[in-house]
Amino acid sequence: MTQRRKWTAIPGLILLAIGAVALSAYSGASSSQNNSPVQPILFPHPLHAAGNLNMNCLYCHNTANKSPDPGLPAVSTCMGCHLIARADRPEVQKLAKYYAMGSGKPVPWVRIHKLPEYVRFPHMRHVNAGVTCQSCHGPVQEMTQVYQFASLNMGWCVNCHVNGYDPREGLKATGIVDTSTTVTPDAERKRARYDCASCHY
Amino acid sequence: MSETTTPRVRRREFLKVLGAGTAAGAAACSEPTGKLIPYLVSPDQTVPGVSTYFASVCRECSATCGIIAETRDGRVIKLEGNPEHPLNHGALCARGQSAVQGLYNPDRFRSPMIKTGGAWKMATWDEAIALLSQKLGEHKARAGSAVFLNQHESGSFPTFIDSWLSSFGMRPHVSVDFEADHAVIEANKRSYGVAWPGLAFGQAQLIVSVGADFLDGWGSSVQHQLDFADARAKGASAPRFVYIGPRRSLTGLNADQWVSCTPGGELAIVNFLLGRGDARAAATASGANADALTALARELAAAKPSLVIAGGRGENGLEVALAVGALNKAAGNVGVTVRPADAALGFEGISKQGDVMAAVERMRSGSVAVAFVRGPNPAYSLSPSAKFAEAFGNVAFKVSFSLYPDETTEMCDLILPDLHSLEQWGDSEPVKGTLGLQQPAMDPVFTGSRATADVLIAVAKKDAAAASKFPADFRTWLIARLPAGTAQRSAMLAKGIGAGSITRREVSSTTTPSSVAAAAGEYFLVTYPSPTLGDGRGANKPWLQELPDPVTKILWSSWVEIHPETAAKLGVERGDILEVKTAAGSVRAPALVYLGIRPDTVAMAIGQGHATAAQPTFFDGKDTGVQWGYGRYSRSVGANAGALLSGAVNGGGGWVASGKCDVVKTGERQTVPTTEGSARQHGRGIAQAIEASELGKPQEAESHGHIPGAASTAFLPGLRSPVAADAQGDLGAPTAADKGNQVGMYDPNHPLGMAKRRWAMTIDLARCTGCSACVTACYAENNIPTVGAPWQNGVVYAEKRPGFNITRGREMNWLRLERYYEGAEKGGFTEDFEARFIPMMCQHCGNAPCEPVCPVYATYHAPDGLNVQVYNRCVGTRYCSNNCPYKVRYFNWFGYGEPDRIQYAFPEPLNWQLNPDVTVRGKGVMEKCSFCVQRIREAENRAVLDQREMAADEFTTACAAACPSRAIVFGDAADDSWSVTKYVANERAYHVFEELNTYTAVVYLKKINHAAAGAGAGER
Amino acid sequence: MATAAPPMEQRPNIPSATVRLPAVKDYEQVDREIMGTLKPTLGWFAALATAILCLLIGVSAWFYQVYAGMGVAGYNPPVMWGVYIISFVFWVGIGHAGTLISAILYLFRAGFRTSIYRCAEAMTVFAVMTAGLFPILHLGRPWKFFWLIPYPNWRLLWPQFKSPLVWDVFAILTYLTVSSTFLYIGLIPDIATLRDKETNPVRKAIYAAMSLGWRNSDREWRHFTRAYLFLAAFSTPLVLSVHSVVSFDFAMALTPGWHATIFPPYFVAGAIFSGLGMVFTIIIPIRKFFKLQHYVTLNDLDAAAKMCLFTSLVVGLAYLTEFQIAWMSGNKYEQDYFWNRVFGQWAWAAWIMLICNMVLPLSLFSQKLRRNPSWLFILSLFINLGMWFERFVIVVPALSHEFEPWQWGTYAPTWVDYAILLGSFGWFFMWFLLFIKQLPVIAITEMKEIVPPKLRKVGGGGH
Amino acid sequence: MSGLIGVFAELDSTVNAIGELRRSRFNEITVYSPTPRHELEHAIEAPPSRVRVFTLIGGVCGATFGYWIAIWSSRYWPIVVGGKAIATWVPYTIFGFEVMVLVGSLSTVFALFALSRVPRLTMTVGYDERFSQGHFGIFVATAPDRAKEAAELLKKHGAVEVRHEA
Repeated sequence: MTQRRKWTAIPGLILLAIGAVALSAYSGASSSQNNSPVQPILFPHPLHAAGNLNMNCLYCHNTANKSPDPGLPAVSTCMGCHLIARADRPEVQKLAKYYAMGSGKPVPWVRIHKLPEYVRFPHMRHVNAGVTCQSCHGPVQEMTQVYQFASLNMGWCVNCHVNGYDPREGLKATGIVDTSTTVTPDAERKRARYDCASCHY
Repeated sequence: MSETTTPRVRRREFLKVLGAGTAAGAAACSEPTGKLIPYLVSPDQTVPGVSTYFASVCRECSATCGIIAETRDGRVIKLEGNPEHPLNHGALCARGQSAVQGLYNPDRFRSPMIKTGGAWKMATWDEAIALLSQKLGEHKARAGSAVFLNQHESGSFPTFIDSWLSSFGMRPHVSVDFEADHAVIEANKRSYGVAWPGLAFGQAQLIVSVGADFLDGWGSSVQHQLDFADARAKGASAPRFVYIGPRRSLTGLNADQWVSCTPGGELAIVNFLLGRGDARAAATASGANADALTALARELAAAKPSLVIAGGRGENGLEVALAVGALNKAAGNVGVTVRPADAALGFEGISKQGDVMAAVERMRSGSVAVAFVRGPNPAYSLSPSAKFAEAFGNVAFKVSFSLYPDETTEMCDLILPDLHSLEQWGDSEPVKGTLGLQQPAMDPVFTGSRATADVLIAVAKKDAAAASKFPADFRTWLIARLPAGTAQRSAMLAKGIGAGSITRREVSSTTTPSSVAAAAGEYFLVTYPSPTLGDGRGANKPWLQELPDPVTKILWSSWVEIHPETAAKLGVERGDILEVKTAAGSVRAPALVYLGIRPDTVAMAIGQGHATAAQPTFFDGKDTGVQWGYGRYSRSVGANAGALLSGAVNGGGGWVASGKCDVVKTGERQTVPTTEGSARQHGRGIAQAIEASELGKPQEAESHGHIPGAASTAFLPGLRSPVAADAQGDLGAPTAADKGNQVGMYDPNHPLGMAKRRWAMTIDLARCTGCSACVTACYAENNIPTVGAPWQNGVVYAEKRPGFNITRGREMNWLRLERYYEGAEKGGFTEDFEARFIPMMCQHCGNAPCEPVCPVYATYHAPDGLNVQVYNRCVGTRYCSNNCPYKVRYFNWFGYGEPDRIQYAFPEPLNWQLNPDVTVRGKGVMEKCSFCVQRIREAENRAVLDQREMAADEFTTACAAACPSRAIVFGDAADDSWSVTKYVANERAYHVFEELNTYTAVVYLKKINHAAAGAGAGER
Repeated sequence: MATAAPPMEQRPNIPSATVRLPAVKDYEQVDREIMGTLKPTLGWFAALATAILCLLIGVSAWFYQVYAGMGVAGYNPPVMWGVYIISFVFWVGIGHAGTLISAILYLFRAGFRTSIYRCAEAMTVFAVMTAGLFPILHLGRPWKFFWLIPYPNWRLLWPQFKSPLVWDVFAILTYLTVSSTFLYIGLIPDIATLRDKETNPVRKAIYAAMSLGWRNSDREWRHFTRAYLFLAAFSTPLVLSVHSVVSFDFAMALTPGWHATIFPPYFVAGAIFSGLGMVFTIIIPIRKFFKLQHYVTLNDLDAAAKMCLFTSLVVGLAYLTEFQIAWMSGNKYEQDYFWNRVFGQWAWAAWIMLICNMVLPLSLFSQKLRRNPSWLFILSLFINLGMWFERFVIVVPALSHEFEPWQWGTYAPTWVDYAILLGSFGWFFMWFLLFIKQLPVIAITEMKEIVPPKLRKVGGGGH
Repeated sequence: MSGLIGVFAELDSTVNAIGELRRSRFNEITVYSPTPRHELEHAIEAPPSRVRVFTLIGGVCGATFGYWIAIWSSRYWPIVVGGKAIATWVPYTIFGFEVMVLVGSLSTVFALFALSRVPRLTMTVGYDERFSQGHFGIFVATAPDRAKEAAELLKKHGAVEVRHEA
């Protein structure tokens, strides 16, 4: 036969595929995930939030349950203990320098979790709904240097709002309680509004 | 917790502001992360991200209303009225709202300044105070001649100044208020014994205003408006309102009847009403209609009690006011509708203009060594014939305490920038027996400014003689004067008011009316302080520049009001530049053809045309130097009508604000910036009205109801769909298969209770006076950019003219106040036309036409009945706006919210005012009224925190909160406990464009007209 | 002789070449003359340069607009749409005539199609390419245009499929794809011809690649004719749907003057009308400069002119119907709008539209004028103008006088609008000029179909 | 498999040649012509093209996908606009139609390519550049033993040129 089957490959289609993938990639996935900057003071969360201290997150981030804003501990709060406790440690001395008996300047912590300005995230609504800090911030009590645990992109938020928050999963995330044995009945999952104006206005 | 770029700005709001530029544009994946700055020592009571509220006193006019300053982490972000305050009961006018833009005005002085060799240079406070006390030392001999001009301020501070002055052997200060209606105050003192009696509109059967513009900022405006609105809302039993005057001001437009008369003609009319002389004589003397006068006299005689109010800006202002006093006495109104007992004390102790002029004369004589100016701006406000500049120049050493650059300050030698009233202590006595406490709501915005009182104390401390007379600081001095008892004081701190009274300084003033030369001219001229800018004080605040004049709807400009007849005679149309000439001077401004003015009269508003008006040079948005003149926002805006005044003073010691003038058409044209498209409804029934006599009878919708397929031809009362389940359009309409009981747009039995509520609003047009306070409140609450500044256009194509964007229809007023005329279609002069005011904002339709056309769900219908605009989803096709019958959607044509752009609407530190709960919109997105969704969410959050259901009327929108007529009611129409449900059932309720089947959530209540007794029902 | 060639009467229904193209003798002449047009000339370079210059002006204006904001364009709310949407509809409309000629007339076997369809089809593709730009560059945030395309994303959000604008996206993209495919398929055999005639190795290689190794074998022809038929069959309803969808942008809105059921047919007719106008504007100079008068004959022009006249009558009828409907509707808003259209502030635009689209084309009732190329050319310019203003009259006056009198306004384009409009013409003609010098403006293969093939004397062989 | 190729100038002689070749059982014939001629089709009596099948399938798939993507994504995140139903099939017909046309015509093109074996990278045997211009051609794939006979036959019918192709 005269027909030599010589197909020019289908480069066009391949290009289309690549384009589509690139587009959906560009459209969403969070680039700041796992971002873990070095802080001016190497604050060890494990020492405070776990171990024998095992402090409650709300001790320092004291407005997380009553304000949209979780709040950072005032330097005075830190010095409450560190005037005496571990006062000899270099990091604590850094802190003391910042404090400088009230006339000093606050610590310029580097921000890690940042939502765009057009998103409203009322912390207290989530905390009071029983969502554990670790559900979104990850196992901070184990992070010697804090990093962004969740992608914080919209699909991630909405998944929880629609499919519901599983209290057991949340507790498990804290690492304090292990509830992996039981499974949450669907009715107990906490769902939230999923229309745009719940967060965007 | 906060984020920072500049050390000065330390709080979280600022994080919002920083991101503001990219707010709508940024993609979630590329967020710049900044610094988190904790408090060093956390302050008690404040929770980051949660507002704290401080009660204080408003100093924008002399009435001293009570305000509540909402502060977020130490920054004032919003002002609202103090609900407990006897004057304003929680309402607040546009000027009061704008105080924050005075506080955060980008043109405020950053530090004291000293003029050396004609050049200004910044100085430290030590230098400045040293210089002042040194100068005082030099001129000790002539101390007695010193002049202290202080913006009139009720409370203890005037006493403090005087005690300071006296300790330096200086004479008492002059308490200046260029806005005050001195003739009326004088007459009130003589007739009723108080400067400003309470006016009980509600008691009256008939209200007659003889040129008293009590809705235009005349006197205790908010208080009067509240009473007036309450009175007018009484429906059939409401008092009729007749306005007498040469032009229909906002007050005039709210009247049921206008009796026009020549400026000065009022006297003849009032005398006739007093029974002196007959109607015909009065008519000829006043240019009024004799029959109208007769009818009025009859009506007035019949109405017991009535309320007659006088304005006294004319040459014979005092006589008119006195005659009116007599009239009220004769009618037995005193104590009933005119209540000296509830006098507004803010107007006591104002020095007459005569005193000001006397001071100016002393300066001219050269005898004055030192002059202090705190607040007033005589260089702008005084008539050119007063030659203030020359006189002031003769003073050896001139000190200004002004916060902002202004014409007078520019002539001074030393500037000691005062603190804003929101930053310092003070007090006031609004009504007898009540104390208003003015407390700082935040730390000073600029560390370089200092409270005048404390500066004076500091100076005194340097003076051996005076040192001992003063405590360490003014606060101590003030607190000491407050009624004793810490309990009461802490109560005052919390509530802003308390029982007590202030020993006022009595001003002895001897004014003899200056002999007014019989002015010549073809037309009568009337000038009046602008309802929005006051005597010009507001001109450096963008909100007030951007606020359309309630009557003419013109903004960022001056104008000459001229009647169509006269206009035709002169061949003038709107926008033709006219030159108005008087003996004193001449002014050029575009013509505004206005129905509500006599053909023999032209009128101009005072307030625009500051020093730089003439200068061709424009502020380019980046200039960081001192903005001389009166700040960047008054640059090159309009002309100063004050220049037309003779400077003569009437019997009451107030300006003669009217006279004669000639009007010349210059041939130049200019598009007048206005928000008005067509002033006629074209029978579309947008602002509907009803005759009082018709109340209680079955009605037809006013709009033409014959559109095929229209929702209804007859009126359906209230919300089309009263409950949440079926609140939301066709799916749940009462006509739906399931009678709308179960399936709304969103399932009412949704596990999240998403469809529990139906937010709705009613607006009572019988109350609305068109004062526009709601508009400014909306700007303040929702971070709405002002776009009228000359530099806020494109870069390449940009006509550098104030209000240019407005002439292109690009104003961003989410809530606009429309003013439609009814009647007087066929030219020719007639007193018989009606104005209807209607606030128009997003109607939050159940069947919103804007929603289905958006390709990306950027606007959609929320389960609780809101029509939501998602800024960050919007791609800017603008289709929604095309499809909105109400035209209430506004587009960001430029990057008004982006700090690095020339069009930026919130130059530092104006951006400190931005509401952290509202996204600042970026370029290229659509925005609109959100029913203050941020307040809804805040209330929901509060309820959840307290583990309770939201209480009825727990919160309201910014416009409703500010409204001084209480015309706006907001609430949940799905829950009968909210008062809004009461109003939607009202017989006057209607929807705009109901025939379009949009199921709006905003319900209007028809305006009520009161025809003259005997007269047939006028057109509706 | 049972196996002799079937008598010529059995030929397919192609109008006899002797009647249609008396001046065309044989295949070689077709090749020679049509390929002769492909040599670039100085005039062509000049034209191309001009087009590219216009394009650059438009592009820079657009960059400025993106940087500074939509405010630099002359939008005066309430007029939120302006020159861009007008031009969008205008260009989409232009496209339609091409598809009509190449597809619908193909199905109807209209003879005069052969000579002009290649031009018309190219015009379609480039016009749609131009039109497709406007919806993007009129966006407030053009860099987000892809949100209108349904693709999986991390926001879990999809376009709002009830929005006419999303319908547009689908309609326009489909139209662009199908019409360009149609054009290319038709081109393949011609490219093969070029390939075989070409001597320059580089160009030959390019042509070879473009022709996909086309060999004119019987099997190729068999499938080709079928496929071509089906594409034509698809394009026919497509061309009707596309402008109907475009008309929905307006008809689906509440706006008085837009909210009308007459829009789809009215728009389609208008589109074809404007397209034919553009066809004349293009084909008449080409047949003159390329000396193709004996291919694009006066008969062809005459026939096309008749279609033009017909569509003009349809459009005219639509105009009048609109007024009549508004009048009889008793709907105040409609009545106000249409009154304002002809006697109000936009009267001038309305009258330009009425005269150019209704009155002037009536001249085509005269055969003399129909067969007069220069008149047809002049007329076509008026038609283009008129059709642009038709869209202006639809968009601007309706928006400037809507329901809310307080928000009534006006509209004044700025230099940015005009620059971008100019740029769109530059873009269109740049492509078209590049096309006519690289590829044959007249379909060689189809020409050969109607040119009589060489024959031995009938019944040859003789034994 | 090799064969030989005859170049013709005239249409009818080509037709006749084809007829005779097929009668003498030369069944592997490829005919080239500058333009589709029905005479040739009749002479070859080839089966009808199968393009239509692809077109049908493509169209159906397209229509289905058009409706599906619109309806599915509307229900995926139910947001109400303008009081309309979440998924409204009437307007979605537009997507059904447009996508049908799109996929339908693309699959038609695909069918054309697939069935007529384009694109091909190299010219195959038995092609002559003249075939795209004025001349007709017949390629006869034949075993060398019958090549001579075929050549004779082609010549007899007036082939301008007859040559062997490997």
